[in-house]
Amino acid sequence: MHYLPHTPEDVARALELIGAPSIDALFDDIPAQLRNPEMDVAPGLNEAELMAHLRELAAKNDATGADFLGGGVRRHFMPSVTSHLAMQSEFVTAYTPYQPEVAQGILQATFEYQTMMSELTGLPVSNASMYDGATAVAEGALLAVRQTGREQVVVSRGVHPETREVLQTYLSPLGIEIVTLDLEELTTPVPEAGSLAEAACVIAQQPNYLGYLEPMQGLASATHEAGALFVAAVDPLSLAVLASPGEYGADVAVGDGQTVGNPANFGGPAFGFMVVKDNLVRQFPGRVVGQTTDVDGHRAFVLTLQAREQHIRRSKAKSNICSNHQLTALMAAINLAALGPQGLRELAVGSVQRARQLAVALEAAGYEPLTGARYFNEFVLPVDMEPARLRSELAKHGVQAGVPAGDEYGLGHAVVLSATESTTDAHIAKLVKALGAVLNRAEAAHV
Amino acid sequence: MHYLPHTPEDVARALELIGAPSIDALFDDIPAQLRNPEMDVAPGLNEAELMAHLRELAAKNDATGADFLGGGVRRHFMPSVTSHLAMQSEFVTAYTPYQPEVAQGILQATFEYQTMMSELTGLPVSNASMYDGATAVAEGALLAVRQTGREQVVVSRGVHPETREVLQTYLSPLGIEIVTLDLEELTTPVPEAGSLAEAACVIAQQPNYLGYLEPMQGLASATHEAGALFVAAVDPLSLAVLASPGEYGADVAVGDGQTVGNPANFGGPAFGFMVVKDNLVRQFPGRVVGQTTDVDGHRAFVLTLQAREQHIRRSKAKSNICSNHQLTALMAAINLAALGPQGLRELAVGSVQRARQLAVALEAAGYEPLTGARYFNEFVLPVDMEPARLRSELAKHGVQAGVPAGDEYGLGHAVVLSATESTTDAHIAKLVKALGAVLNRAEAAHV
Amino acid sequence: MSDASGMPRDTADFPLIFERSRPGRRAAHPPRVADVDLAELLGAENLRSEPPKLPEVSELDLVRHYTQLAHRQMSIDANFYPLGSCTMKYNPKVNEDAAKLFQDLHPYQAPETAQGALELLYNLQRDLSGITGMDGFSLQPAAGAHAELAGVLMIRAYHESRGESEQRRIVLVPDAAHGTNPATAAMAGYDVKEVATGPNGEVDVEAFKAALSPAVAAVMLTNPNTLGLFERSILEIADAAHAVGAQLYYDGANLNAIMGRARPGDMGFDVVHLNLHKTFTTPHGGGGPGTGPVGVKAHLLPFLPAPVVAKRGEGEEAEFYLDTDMPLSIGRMRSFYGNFGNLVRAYTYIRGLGKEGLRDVSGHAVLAANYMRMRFKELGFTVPFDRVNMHEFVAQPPEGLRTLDIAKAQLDYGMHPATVYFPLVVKEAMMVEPTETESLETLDQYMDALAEILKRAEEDDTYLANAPYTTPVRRLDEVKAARQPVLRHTFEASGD
Amino acid sequence: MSDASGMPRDTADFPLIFERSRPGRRAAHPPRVADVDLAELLGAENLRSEPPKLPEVSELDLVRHYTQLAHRQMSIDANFYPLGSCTMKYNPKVNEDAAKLFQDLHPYQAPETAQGALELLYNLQRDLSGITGMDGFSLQPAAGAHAELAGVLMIRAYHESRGESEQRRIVLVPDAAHGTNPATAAMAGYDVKEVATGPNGEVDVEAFKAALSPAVAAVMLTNPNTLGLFERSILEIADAAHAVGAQLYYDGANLNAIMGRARPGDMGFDVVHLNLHKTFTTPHGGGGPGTGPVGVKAHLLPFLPAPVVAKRGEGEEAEFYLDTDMPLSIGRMRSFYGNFGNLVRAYTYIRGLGKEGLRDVSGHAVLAANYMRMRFKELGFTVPFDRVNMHEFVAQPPEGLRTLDIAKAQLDYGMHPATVYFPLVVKEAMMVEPTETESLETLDQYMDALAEILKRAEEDDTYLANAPYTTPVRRLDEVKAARQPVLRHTFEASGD
Ligand SMILES: Cc1ncc(COP(=O)(O)O)c(C=O)c1O
Ligand SMILES: Cc1ncc(COP(=O)(O)O)c(C=O)c1O
Repeated sequence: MHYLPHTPEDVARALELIGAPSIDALFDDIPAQLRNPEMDVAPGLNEAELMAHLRELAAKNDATGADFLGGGVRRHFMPSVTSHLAMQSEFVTAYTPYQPEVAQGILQATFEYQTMMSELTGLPVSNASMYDGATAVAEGALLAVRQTGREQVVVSRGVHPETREVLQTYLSPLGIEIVTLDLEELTTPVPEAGSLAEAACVIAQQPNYLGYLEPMQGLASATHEAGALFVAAVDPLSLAVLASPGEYGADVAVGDGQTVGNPANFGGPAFGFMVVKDNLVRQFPGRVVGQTTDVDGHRAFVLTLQAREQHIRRSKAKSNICSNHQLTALMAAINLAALGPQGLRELAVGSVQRARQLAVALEAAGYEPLTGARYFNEFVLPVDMEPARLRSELAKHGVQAGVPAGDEYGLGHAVVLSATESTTDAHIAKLVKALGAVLNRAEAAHV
Repeated sequence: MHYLPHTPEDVARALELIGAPSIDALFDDIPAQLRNPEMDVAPGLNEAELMAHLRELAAKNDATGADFLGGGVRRHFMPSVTSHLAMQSEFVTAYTPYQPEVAQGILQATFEYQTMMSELTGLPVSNASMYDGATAVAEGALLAVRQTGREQVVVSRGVHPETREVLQTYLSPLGIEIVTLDLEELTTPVPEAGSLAEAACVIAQQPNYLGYLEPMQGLASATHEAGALFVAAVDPLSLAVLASPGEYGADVAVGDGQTVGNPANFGGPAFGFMVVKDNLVRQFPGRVVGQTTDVDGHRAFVLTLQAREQHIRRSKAKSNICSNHQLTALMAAINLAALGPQGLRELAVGSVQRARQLAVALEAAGYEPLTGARYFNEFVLPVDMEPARLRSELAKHGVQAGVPAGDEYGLGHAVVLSATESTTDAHIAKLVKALGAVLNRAEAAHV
Repeated sequence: MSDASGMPRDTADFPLIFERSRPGRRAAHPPRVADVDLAELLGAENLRSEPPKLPEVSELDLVRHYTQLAHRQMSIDANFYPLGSCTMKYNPKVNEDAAKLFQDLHPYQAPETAQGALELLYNLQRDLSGITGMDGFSLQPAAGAHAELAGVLMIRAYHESRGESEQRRIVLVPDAAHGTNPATAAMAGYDVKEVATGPNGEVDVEAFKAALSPAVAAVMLTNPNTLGLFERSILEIADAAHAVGAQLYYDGANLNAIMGRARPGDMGFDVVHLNLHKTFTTPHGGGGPGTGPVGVKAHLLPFLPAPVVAKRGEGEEAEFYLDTDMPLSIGRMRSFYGNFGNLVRAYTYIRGLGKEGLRDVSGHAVLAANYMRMRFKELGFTVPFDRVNMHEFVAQPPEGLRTLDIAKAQLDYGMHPATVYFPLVVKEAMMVEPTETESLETLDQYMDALAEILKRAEEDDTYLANAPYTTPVRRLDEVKAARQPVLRHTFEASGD
Repeated sequence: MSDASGMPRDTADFPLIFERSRPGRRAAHPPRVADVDLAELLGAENLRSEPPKLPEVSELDLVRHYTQLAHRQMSIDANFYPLGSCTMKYNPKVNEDAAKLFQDLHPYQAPETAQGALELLYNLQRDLSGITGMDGFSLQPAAGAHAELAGVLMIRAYHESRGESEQRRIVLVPDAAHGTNPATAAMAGYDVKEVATGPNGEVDVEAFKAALSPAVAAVMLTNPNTLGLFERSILEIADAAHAVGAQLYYDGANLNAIMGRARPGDMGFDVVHLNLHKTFTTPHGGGGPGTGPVGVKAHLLPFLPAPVVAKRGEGEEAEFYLDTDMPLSIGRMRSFYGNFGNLVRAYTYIRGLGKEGLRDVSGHAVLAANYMRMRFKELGFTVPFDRVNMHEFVAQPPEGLRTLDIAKAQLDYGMHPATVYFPLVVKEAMMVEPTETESLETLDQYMDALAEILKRAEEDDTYLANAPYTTPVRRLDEVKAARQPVLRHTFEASGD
């Protein structure tokens, strides 16, 4: 199949105006030895064949089953209306709003998004979105380095391991040192301010990768005492009920927005967000929408503070980011507006409550989930099997679970289990039963 | 769940203006003994529960499998783009275009639809759509009765049995006699003009219910000789290649549009169409869109010739039809525009070709499909089993087939098999194998 | 909206899809086709002489055409649309998701492979019976008018079964009734007699009784009636009708007013139809497809259009099937089982709201309509039957102004006018039905716009006659459209 | 478009979603929640003191808000959008259907239950290698700029592996390059040196050679370059760069020009990134999400961001897995495996078109761009480097006219302007890229509108400065936006 409009007559008409004998002749500037390469690509399919092929691939996946996966992506309830509205073709097929007069749709929706992120995080200035939570953390660290002139970044081991990997990728070529704070009793101990004298920032994640609540207030205070910035990596859904970064004094809030309004998408695209204090506004990366007026005095929105960006400042830009994650951020904004404060709270409270129910059920079945520290909707379950194998075995029982609490945490074989408002009694029963079968425990022994 | 915006404050504000003490008080006009009935309806579900329930119901169906069903509904190829465009919310949630200044979308699309139906049928005047093919046939008969003043309708037994049932429902209360023409050798014999002296119209279907090509030209001539109208019930997809009703002189073309651009939808909604000769324009039923100009001289479209309709003429209207099948007709128009004449032809030719391939395969396997008369994409296969049972048995083998060629045709146990451009070699092989298994034929005997 | 086409108003007509067409272009790419000799297979005499002139466009041109057309169209999703008698409420998106789950089912596939669909239909028949107080439903009719025909034909069959078909020749219909009511009665072979509306806006009971006789086959009513008023004498009316052996037909287009508050079955109606595209949120689609289930009391059950969906066994064992064994049935009203896609949507809506939710719908619909009535009066409109109304009311513009002009002026404000010039019994009628899903702020904005329109009209006496100003096209020459009908595009001689 | 809100231009600002909010309203109804004592479970000190002020709206108000916002937005589906360097081609609807088939997959689900997704990624890695002539691909980067960073970091790691990291401090970039190129090099810790464009619009080969030295780590180019011209000396450039040990980076934003015609791998590039949101039809989404796979030659394979998708076994036995065993990898560029949803869309596009189809794309894209160039010249525009161009070209308005003004005037015609004021090396630049999916009629209409604009400008010298006239808002005060930034909505003291 193809999407070309030009008939042979059209081609002839165009070639005539151009004064070229053929389409191929238009490529004469290409050195002859490069022209018309053999490409190892299959011939085209018609639409029916194409969709049959895609459906066949899709049939080799299974996204159903009782779901206890987390690790940064969760399948929370999303009302149907969200994707209907976000996927309107006017939003989907627009470019970056460089002509604001005809892009008020995207621009206003983004301004509203910024306001929502600001409300959630308790910080005043949100950018228009970033790629994902991990890169937002890395950009947050770079921002701190720029702002403080210091070349060390301190990060809690409670920050998602993949995020820390990305941090490493971004910082090491610049010679910025990364210091990792080990967890004690599942959370980050507040360091002596003195130990942070070189630090541009301290980065902690709330709830942390294992699911537990960090002492954000204490971490922020120690960080500020040392003259560093506190970067809070937060789950926006949890902010329906948890103290906001603004409340505990974070300078920068970053995170991944998937939980508040994107499908899981096998990990992408969702979007990253960054919200900062006022004093960082001319240092922070990424697009931002501002409010102004038009010549008639009407409220209107426009991309602003562009002097930070690559297309203006080139090698002096605050970041190289150009395309952000506009549409997925818009989708989350719509979802947040659909939920409202009450709906978002219900998701958060439901997740908290179901996680307790899960822990109780596991304990009743003789397991020993780590519930000694306060947790939000995820917690660690030590198991007698390598997590990746456990995950595969559970899948055979229609259960999706087994995000590993990696070796670095010194917990032995252990997985992080995650619950949401959508977790049901039946899901929990199914997990307990499957665990019993997989780990060869006689189920009867635990009831 | 619910879709109500009003908060308690809103309710109070509204009640205050109205001067009523409560919402319930607004219903005081209802006699007390009628008020607040017990309704046997379940309590509401939230959205997640609701979709889970619907998905559970959907899981009890199976629309997959090798498909040889026809009988008026076929699952032809439809490009993805069709439903994306038709289901735009501006089309979906509009009302009948009674204010043309803000309904040019629906109005122009309908005018274009009328043009397409006119092109396909070769007749000049299409209405904006009707409920379905069967009611369109019934309305066609009533039109003929009005036009000729005669009270007898002659219909070929080749017309879909359900259509003839509907004809019966519509005509019998009015005392209009229905005469049925039996088939000979699978098609309708051309009657003597003399036998049609009382007839308001003759109705024949092309291809007929069993799949065979009727002598439309001959039928039309005999009908006209008798001073009656010839009503052609046609499959619009076949009109990509078959002679149009206009070419063989039909006065009225009617039919069901599902085949050219609606999903199967378990039988509805699709849409009916009616296209007539110019002389019938002030007699024919249903809405019609006309072209005119606005005060600035611009081309514009509007519902017209409304003096035929119920909202103007009440008991003197040409039909009681009010809502038609606008959106499904629009979807078909989009689909026809997506296909173009070449694409539609490919569907038709593909269907013709695959049907031959199917017949050959069946013959090779020792069956005796009735291929003595010319057929389009369907034909009759005599079988040794009651059709409904055969259909259920084949379903167990992943084959959907078994539309009955009813007893009225005197063919014994027989089914109508249908092929489309989407029929594959594998489907055909699967059918032959399943038939062998179900009918207990040793497959080896036939290869 | 007006500049969706992007062309400044004065430069060009919006193109037809045919005007975008160029020979040889195409959007869709169907499965590949093997060559065949059509003349040989089908007979040269059966082939058409030239291909139909369908559009030939690229996929992008197709998309742009229909996206721009969508921008030239008002809709509930983009505009407040308080059309009286039409119940333009919000059509939930979740309904659309639900309908998609079933869209590939073939009506003739083995019932064993369509049990979920049949169960849904069975459940919906049951829920609609519960909501209306009837004993059984057919889901076949494709729209309100179609359901009316089914209903009146059942009444006819019933009388016939009692040997009274010769005697009963008349259907009584209020003069304020929707046009489909008299048109239906005529289509079913009856003589129509109109009953005048009384001075209080309700059926004149005495006149009604006087019109009753053993010649009356049926009485068709809607309650609340077309003026938005509840017929307070409904029980007396029903008794009187039944006393002469007439059957009572309920046009359920207005059920949104009383759902959960009162049931037509309890009022004495023998036949009820519902417009799922009104009360039950299936989309209007720019004029359809609608869906019009028809319900009956027990004595009429045998006459329902065949087939209905029935159930054998219970629980795990339950099996759903199409019951065709209905010897007294009036027969089929259409092919297959109804507008199934819409039946799924309506079922989704009913199951989501549940009993209590449905009752809240009518409460809030009536609340909003009464709020609007008060606001219309404040602005100087006349409400001819001014008392607590149900889901809608009828108003008349201030002295000297025409309803049509006001309606056209409203278009410039991005708001859809009310239903105009209906019912016929009120001069310059504006029939306003806000529905329960519109916020008070939306209602207030509508009134603010109306106030501004009245003010502008006062300031400039050419203003109203020339409105609208900003719509994609402006006032149309409707007389020309009807006098010199142009009902299809004509191609240039060149062939495109 | 301009009247989507429906309000006459002068009456009101389009409302914010917060301005539609009323306490207690809601659209979504999540699963029911059991009560818990949050303070007890989470610690009172961990709770927020007041809820975030998210909007509280009904589902209909939500729908209307975002439907009306959509009407206040230009898009490919509704408008011709020839933004240079952006490849605003048609985004097929079938891609969207395909992406939906996979949208519920969790990145951490057992690989046994995601074999189809992994196979798709594997196939796409292979297809992109075939298209570009590279030896392997990572699908991780989220956009072009992100891919650039990955690519330059790989180059850095490569030099490091050879002990040359201290020595190589410089990245060479043409002065016409996209801003992301120098910004990326800086972000990877390099010094950026710009190479001037020669008088023929191509890299000045002598100046380039002069700038080369063993201190150069990488050269970043795009070919065709930002002026839409094919760099005819590309082989000489590549040889010279390689001769001093520099790596050659290909910014693939312009691949649409030469797909199937020439491969960056064959030109000598060591690293290539592609913008799937340009060449491969994944939607721009109003600014993203993009997707930027990055491909390399064999010597760089060990440095690819981990993980990549690999395959064990063949045929029925084949198993796809994430290969994390990459000790030399530069590490992760982001979480998980890339913007998978877009990877599905791009894969769908590639499989649909196939080898021949992809080659036709570039042919028709270049044809359309050259047609436009000729038409621009006819109208009196200057084309500074006037020869056969590739998929785009840069023009300058007739003497005395400003590009910005012309762009604004075009908005009234429902057509999007070109990319303006880029590249920086051409004054008053208009960079026009029509793409292969626009019909000649659309291109002609664009030119007709431009002609009309020039004519109007001649007739009325206030016309251009005040354009646009009919857009949802008119020219904005951008200085005020930047001087007094208002970056979020402020609530009234009352709390809403
Ligand atoms: C009172 C009333 N009855 C009947 C109908 C006819 O319904 P339909 O258009 O579905 O045939 C309508 C529709 O407008 C109506 O308002
Ligand atoms: C030449 C060129 N390089 C790089 C980029 C950056 O791509 P992205 O926006 O995906 O980061 C662009 C995008 O506009 C571009 O045109």
